[in-house]
Amino acid sequence: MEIDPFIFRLSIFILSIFVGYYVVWSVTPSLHTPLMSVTNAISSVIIVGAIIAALSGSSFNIFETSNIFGFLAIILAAVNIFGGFLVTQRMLQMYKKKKK
Amino acid sequence: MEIDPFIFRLSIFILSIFVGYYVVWSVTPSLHTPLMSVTNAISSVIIVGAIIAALSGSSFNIFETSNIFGFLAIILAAVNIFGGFLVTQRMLQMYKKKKK
Amino acid sequence: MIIGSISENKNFESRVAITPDIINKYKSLGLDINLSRNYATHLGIKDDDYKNAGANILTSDEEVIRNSNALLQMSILANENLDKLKENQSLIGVLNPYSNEKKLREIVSKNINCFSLELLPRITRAQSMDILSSQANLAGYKAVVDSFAYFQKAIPMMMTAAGTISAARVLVVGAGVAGLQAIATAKRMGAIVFATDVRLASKEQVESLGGKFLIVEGAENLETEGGYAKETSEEFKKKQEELLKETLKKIDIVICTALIPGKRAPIIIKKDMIDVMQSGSIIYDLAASQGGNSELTKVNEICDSDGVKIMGEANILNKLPVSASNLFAKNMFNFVKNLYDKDKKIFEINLEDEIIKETMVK
Amino acid sequence: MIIGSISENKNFESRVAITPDIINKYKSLGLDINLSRNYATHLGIKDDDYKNAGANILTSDEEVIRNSNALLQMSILANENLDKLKENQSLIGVLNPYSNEKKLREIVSKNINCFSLELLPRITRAQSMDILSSQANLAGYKAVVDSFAYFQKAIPMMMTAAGTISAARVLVVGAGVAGLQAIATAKRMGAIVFATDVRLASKEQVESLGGKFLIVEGAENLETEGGYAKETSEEFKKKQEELLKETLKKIDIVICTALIPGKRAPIIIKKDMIDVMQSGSIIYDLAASQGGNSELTKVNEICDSDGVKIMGEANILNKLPVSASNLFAKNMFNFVKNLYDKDKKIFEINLEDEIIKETMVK
Amino acid sequence: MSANLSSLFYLLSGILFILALRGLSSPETSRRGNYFGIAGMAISIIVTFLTLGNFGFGFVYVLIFLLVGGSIGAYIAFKIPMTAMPELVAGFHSLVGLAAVFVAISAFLKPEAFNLGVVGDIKLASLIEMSLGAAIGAITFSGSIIAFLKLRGIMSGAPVSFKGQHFLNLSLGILIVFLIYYLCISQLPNIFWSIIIISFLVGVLLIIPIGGADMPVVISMLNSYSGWAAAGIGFTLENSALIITGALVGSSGAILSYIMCKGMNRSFFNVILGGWGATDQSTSSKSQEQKPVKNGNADDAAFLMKNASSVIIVPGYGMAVAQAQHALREMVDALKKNGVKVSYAIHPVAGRMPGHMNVLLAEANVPYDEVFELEDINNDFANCDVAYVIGANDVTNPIAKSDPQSPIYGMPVLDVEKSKSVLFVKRSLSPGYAGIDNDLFYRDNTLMLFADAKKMTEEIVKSL
Amino acid sequence: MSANLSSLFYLLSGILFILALRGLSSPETSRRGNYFGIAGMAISIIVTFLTLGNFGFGFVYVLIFLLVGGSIGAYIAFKIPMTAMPELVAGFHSLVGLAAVFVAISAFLKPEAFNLGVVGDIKLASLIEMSLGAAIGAITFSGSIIAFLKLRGIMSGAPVSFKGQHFLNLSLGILIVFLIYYLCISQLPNIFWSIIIISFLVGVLLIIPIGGADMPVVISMLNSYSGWAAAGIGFTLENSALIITGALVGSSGAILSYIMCKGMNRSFFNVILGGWGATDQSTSSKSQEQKPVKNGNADDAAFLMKNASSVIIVPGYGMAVAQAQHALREMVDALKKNGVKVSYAIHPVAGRMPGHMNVLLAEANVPYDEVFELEDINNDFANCDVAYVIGANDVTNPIAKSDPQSPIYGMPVLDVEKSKSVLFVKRSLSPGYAGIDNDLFYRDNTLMLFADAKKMTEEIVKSL
Ligand SMILES: NC(=O)c1ccc[n+]([C@@H]2O[C@H](COP(=O)([O-])OP(=O)(O)OC[C@H]3O[C@@H](n4cnc5c(N)ncnc54)[C@H](OP(=O)(O)O)[C@@H]3O)[C@@H](O)[C@H]2O)c1
Ligand SMILES: NC(=O)c1ccc[n+]([C@@H]2O[C@H](COP(=O)([O-])OP(=O)(O)OC[C@H]3O[C@@H](n4cnc5c(N)ncnc54)[C@H](OP(=O)(O)O)[C@@H]3O)[C@@H](O)[C@H]2O)c1
Ligand SMILES: NC(=O)c1ccc[n+]([C@@H]2O[C@H](COP(=O)([O-])OP(=O)(O)OC[C@H]3O[C@@H](n4cnc5c(N)ncnc54)[C@H](O)[C@@H]3O)[C@@H](O)[C@H]2O)c1
Ligand SMILES: NC(=O)c1ccc[n+]([C@@H]2O[C@H](COP(=O)([O-])OP(=O)(O)OC[C@H]3O[C@@H](n4cnc5c(N)ncnc54)[C@H](O)[C@@H]3O)[C@@H](O)[C@H]2O)c1
Repeated sequence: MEIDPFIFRLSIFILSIFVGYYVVWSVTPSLHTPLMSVTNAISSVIIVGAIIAALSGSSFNIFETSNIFGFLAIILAAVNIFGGFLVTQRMLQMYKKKKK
Repeated sequence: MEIDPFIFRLSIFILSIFVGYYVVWSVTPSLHTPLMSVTNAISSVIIVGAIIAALSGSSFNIFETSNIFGFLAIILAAVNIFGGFLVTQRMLQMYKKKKK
Repeated sequence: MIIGSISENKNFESRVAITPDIINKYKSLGLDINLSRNYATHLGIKDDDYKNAGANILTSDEEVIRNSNALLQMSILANENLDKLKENQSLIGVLNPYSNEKKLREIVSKNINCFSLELLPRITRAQSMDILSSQANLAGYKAVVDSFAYFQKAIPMMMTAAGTISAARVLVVGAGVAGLQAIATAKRMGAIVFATDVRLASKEQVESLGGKFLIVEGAENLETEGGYAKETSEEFKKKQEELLKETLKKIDIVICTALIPGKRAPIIIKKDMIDVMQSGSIIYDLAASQGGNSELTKVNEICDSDGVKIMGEANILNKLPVSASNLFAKNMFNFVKNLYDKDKKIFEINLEDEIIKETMVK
Repeated sequence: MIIGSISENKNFESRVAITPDIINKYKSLGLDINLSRNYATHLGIKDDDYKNAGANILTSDEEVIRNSNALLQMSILANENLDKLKENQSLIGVLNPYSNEKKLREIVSKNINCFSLELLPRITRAQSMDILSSQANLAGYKAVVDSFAYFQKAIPMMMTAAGTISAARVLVVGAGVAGLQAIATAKRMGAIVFATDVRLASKEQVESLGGKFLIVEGAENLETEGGYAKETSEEFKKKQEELLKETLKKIDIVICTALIPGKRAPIIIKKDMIDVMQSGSIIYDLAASQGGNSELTKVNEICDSDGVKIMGEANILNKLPVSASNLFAKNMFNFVKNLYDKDKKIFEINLEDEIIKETMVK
Repeated sequence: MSANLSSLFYLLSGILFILALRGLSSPETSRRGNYFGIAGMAISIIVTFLTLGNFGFGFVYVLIFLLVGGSIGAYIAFKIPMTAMPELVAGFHSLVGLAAVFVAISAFLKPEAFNLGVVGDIKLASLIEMSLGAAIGAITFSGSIIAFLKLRGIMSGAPVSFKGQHFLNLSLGILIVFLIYYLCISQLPNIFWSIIIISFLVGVLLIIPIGGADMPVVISMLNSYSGWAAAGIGFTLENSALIITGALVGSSGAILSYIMCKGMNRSFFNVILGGWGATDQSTSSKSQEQKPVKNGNADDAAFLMKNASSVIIVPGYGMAVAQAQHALREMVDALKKNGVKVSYAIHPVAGRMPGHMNVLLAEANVPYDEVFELEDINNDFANCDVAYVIGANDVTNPIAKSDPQSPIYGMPVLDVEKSKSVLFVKRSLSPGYAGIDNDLFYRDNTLMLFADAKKMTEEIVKSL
Repeated sequence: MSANLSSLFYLLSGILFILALRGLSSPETSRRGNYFGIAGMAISIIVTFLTLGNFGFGFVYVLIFLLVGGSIGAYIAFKIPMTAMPELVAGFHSLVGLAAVFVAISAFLKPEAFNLGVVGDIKLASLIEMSLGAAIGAITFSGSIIAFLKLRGIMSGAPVSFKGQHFLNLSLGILIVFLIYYLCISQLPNIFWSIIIISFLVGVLLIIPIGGADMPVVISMLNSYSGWAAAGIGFTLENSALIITGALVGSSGAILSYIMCKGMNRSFFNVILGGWGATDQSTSSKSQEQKPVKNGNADDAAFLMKNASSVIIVPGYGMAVAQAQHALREMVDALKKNGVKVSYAIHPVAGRMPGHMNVLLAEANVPYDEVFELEDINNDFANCDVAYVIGANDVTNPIAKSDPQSPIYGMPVLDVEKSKSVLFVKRSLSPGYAGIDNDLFYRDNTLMLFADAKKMTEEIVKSL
């Protein structure tokens, strides 16, 4: 009765699609841009893959081609992560409700 | 790197909670009762467990106590499934948009 | 049965008790109608209009009186006509039993049934016959329209290239039926409307029409201690007068409608208050014939007090005779309908019926 | 510089050219004001009010004329006063250069500068001086208020226990400045308002005030072929007349405001149309002094045509003199301000300026 | 059928259930939603059969039991009057709860069949899961029974509360947790039975302090419990259909009851903990228990009117007080856009002044040809779907036709009760000018919308 | 760190991302949402380190690269002007896309590191997943670059279309699918490289036909692509954080672009397929390209006004035409409830009749003390946050102050442009009575709300 983990992953994938669908369905238009920039930042979770790629193999030959691609991916994703979250923060600052 | 299927199930469980949360969040009040009755019907998916319980063991000793509980559960769940969906159907009939 | 109506004294009364519209309704009750000639020509209603509706036009008042079982009038008949009434005839109208006491006693003693509609009890069932309400309503409307026409400035706010005309300020004294209609009418013309009344219940009513209710400080306290009780306290009165005086400085038009049933109208706008009003302002006193709400009111005259005009029309509805007659005629019909027994074809004077009991002059 | 104004002939004109409010503004321009005694007492404005505002009250008209560089008036001066004007003085007002041609030619020849404000060009910059607009606006308002006061029925719909009064139906002919204000005023009183005009652009304007625009079938076609072009076609005219006649059967009050600048007012309400109107209806003709929009209009008279009353006031603003004077005075001030050179302290007659050029009588 | 394939199908049925709930969130898609639900259920059942691959003797029995249960369910569904819906749903819940208990018992008795170890040595995780499932199932069962009895009127709807109630519930809860712990150590069947029995008791205790008016919230909450029970069993059986569906039902039920509480302006926790019953219920229940009124909200009103073909508006003094005329006009505009025919019925003495309503409607530019006096429109109520009574009261009171003792006897009234549904917008049940109660509030075809007339009308506009 | 534990943490970070998106759906919770996102990201990165357990030499490098990238990102985030947001987001997208491509390449080159088999014998499923991930990543990359260039103005915003465009795209799509199939059979690296290169081309081709005005939709769509790419890689790496997040971003991005299309009243498919660009764009772009206007909707207006401390309403003829006075009054009431100070500024010749606005405002019962004439209020614009210009035009036109040639020169005008933001409600850019263009429409602090005045105001009321 052992089930292939792929099935589980598929379930998770599909359920996440539903969640994604619902979660933004009622967003106010004025938040479209921050939302976009935060999803962008989040999508750089690909960095997980990049780190794995960069550190694959033993410590000594980390500059094989495949690792180099990993490192490059790390830089790209990192730009995105920091840039994305910070810029969102800046945008949201504008929406701060004024003190009355 | 083998992952315990329980982890997957937990992920599925949690994601489903989110889906359930969102999916009813915007329901119109006039549909509260049909929604309740349909969720009720759906929750009798417990019948899956009941069937497994009823048919456990070999075909010859299916009237062990445990099987009997299974059979009872089947009846209860079945009442629910048929009753629930049909009564929802009846309720929704009332919401049919009139022909103009 | 036949009912009739003769022309009123047109010097005092332009309204009529029967309009062409209503004749059909009488007919369907089984009643015939006699009218005297030129009954309502002064209102632009020709005799032919009545004939076409089914009434009989008789040549003289006398004939109408002779041939009718009941006479429906606005006000009491002239003496010579009263004499022509016979036993068991009925007379229905606004008979003013207080001022006409002697005359009425006389004819009642001749076994003539007199019903005076201003005596109607204010019960829900009598609402459709309530001439006081129907006429007060129109009076409130007309008082505003007339004073606006008389006023030398425009009423609504207008911001124009040639400067701004600010909205006129109107104060309505007494927020009964007439007062409320006055508020509504002034409001819809764009005036800023204030109102005052002793019944605190009227505050909500005034506000429901967009008016501002003038509240004397401390009035809340009064209310809690139960109704009108403390209302007459000297201090309260003084406060009220001060508030009014302060308000009147900025008021352009005052419409007075405050009445106390069966009594002289309360004097609310004192001479010193009029003195503070701006030249050109108007006080239109609907209570004039009951003595007036302002100290300077004279019936049927326009008094000028240092530029403030005080107008006191005795019968303002003579200026709105068509609408007033229409409503009056309908009130009258509803009254007759209640009185008339369709099967027996007579007026059934059922003294159990509060409406009949109260209105019948004894 | 000193400007002055003398009392108008109060038999014809109640309005005044200078109100106390405006004196301050003249002062701040550096102008002094002379007025004759009892200048506006008929409006409830005392001489002291003017004095307090900073004007000089002189004992006689003559003195005012002698001591002022410019005279601001409503209408042209009486002949004896005209003679007293001297060279280089200015006269500003509604001088009616067409009917007063001779008089004006005479004084202009004496080197007296005459400015007649009804000649103002209709450019945006002149809006604040535009007396035709400011007065037409009030006239439209007043025509409605007066005719409503005169009308024998109530205007708004009232559903009451004594039956229903249906809303009055008002037709406004000509939807210019006066017409639009008439529509607005009638509408806010609760009337059902119809309007008609030859300018199709006014349809949207009428509707923006809640009025219904009467459109002749086929008018759409006309519009597409460009402006007024086809408007005079016989067939169109006939259709328009039929539509009007049909509409008038149910109309209670007609307000006429249609004018063609510099010409006799168009006759729109023909005799046969008046015949179909109900007895008691009113036609209020604001165009009366230009000949009237109805065939039966007589200036300053109320004609009765089989129960329909046709009212033709020549100067309706005499009945609303305070507001009218306020706006007029403001228009006049704006005109003077444009004319006056603050530095040179003279009236700078700059004929480059369209406003000055057009209004100056030559 | 392979475990992988069946897992896939279970996932599919989970998705179908999600789509079912989603469909139910709007009237347009609701029926489609129900079909999704049916499809999902059918797939789970068939897949279970195929996975077990046991088509012998037992299979026939299962089919028979299934059909017997199904027939009972179908019979109930067709026979039950529509007005009994809430108690029906409560009753059905109890069945699900009991079924969960039975399945858990079965698993406890024969763990081998479920791959959970052997009797006396059941896997720890499974033991926890199954006892949680059984406990929640039992609570659902007994709680639903109580709710059913209350709604059915067999048991009084009044909240039952006694001193120390909350403390007792808490103690029992702790006891259950302790027993589960002990069960894990000892694997003793008696402990398992005690857990179930105590849970039954907890279910009863949880529901009795909750008043009749709050039952819909309770039912939805029980619904949620039954979901959690199913999820618990799902973990035990390692069945993703049960897990997904259980979680779905569990969370959506909880959210739904939260939404309902918000809609009724009550605290969720007070309702669920039965605290509310003790304080507020006593006052409001008085009038409610004598004569129950149906209480609606803006969405209900919008829904009814949007789907009507004709609506008659009956304005009264309350509209004037609230100055609701503009909002009303807007509502009517929106309705007309939806193709609904709307007219206004003006009673001769509506308001406090002759022509009061006319002034206000004219201010809001209501066209005169939509405004009718009593005589002209009174017959139309019989053919109209909804009468929207906004701040009027006396002028609709049928007592004027029937009771000669009543102060308003003989006044003509608007026959609003003849229309299919009547919506009354007012702030409370208090009487109008005449000071007398209005029987219409308690009629079956009346829905009360308690709010300021303007606010309510604005909200309806929003929902349209 | 055990695989189970790290899985749990990845699940946690997935949940945090869900909460992040959820927070971003309303202004009140948006900042909290962003923090959730940051936390989720931090957890995933740390967990990855712990799981790999490789704290040697390489780890330091990773940290260095991380910091270098991070600094660049932070620098950009702080320096970029707020107006350049859209292109910034587009630029960031391209990075994610490229990162996905790189990770896929890395996995292809060294499958052992990821447990996917060995070079030349990579698991079938993984191969499909990684080539899909790479292809989508490549499309995201080149598409985002084009979007960036268009928004930045480096490339013309005009849509580029040629005959057979759709056909070409379709062929390339089919080609990619075929190549993946072939890759699976042959495992040849060159095929893998071709897939990536062709995908770059597809990305370019997909975006060039889309006009500048539709870029926000495109960006969101690319966002969605980057999500799917991440999910693909997630399947390859069997990493649930990537799967959950990828699916989340993928579906939310798609929905968001759909919502944006609906908000702009355009067909989603036309925008995405670049079909729309060919037809409609040409007309509307004409005026837009000469002078760009900022185009807002009801929600933006509601948001701005709700958060203002003072708002001045400037009504004009358009309010009268639309009969928007009642809706306006309602909007003002709602604003006042929010604590906003509101006044009305009436220009002496607003409308078409002296006092036109006064009649209408009085009808809507606007209190007189909130209504000001030009002279009294003109100085207040400088201290006001929002001027809401509803159907007015000429009376706000600053040309009257500056250009003696203009027909309205010398007319006093309302200085609306001095307020912090100006909202213009009108149906188009067409002029008013005077027939002249209004420069204010094109100012930076102006937001145009193109709609009927009544409809727009009603919608704003709904959003408040
Ligand atoms: N028309 C006239 O000339 C005239 C004159 C004098 C008396 N009357 C009498 O007045 C009555 C008129 O009948 P009606 O039906 O119009 O009025 P009503 O019977 O007085 O009822 C008005 C109802 O409106 C509700 N209400 C008050 N304010 C409200 C608000 N802000 N929002 C929502 N609802 C509100 C009140 O209930 P809640 O408190 O529960 O909200 C009240 O029950 C008749 O009895 C008539 O005889 C009429
Ligand atoms: N007050 C007077 O006495 C008077 C008399 C005659 C002339 N005028 C002149 O009229 C002008 C008045 O200025 P104003 O600013 O009030 O008006 P305006 O300059 O004429 O502008 C009105 C604007 O409203 C818009 N609009 C029209 N219908 C609309 C609707 N249903 N919804 C939304 N917007 C709508 C139009 O733009 P869209 O078409 O793009 O929607 C138009 O640009 C001045 O030029 C003045 O000189 C005044
Ligand atoms: N239901 C019914 O049958 C019915 C019918 C008509 C009127 N009414 C009610 O009766 C009440 C009175 O109506 P009315 O118009 O016939 O009254 P009215 O004409 O007798 O008096 C007019 C108003 O003047 C007020 N007033 C008296 N003295 C005053 C003073 N010193 N200062 C200020 N105001 C003073 C009164 O309170 C009254 O509101 C109203 O509430 C009206 O709604 C009821
Ligand atoms: N911007 C400005 O400077 C300014 C200032 C004031 C007025 N105006 C505009 O000028 C126009 C005319 O205004 P006015 O009131 O001074 O015009 P007016 O007094 O000369 O005429 C009144 C109206 O009668 C109409 N009319 C003429 N013949 C008619 C016929 N046979 N049937 C029906 N209607 C007929 C005219 O079209 C006009 O609308 C209006 O559109 C007004 O808005 C513009």
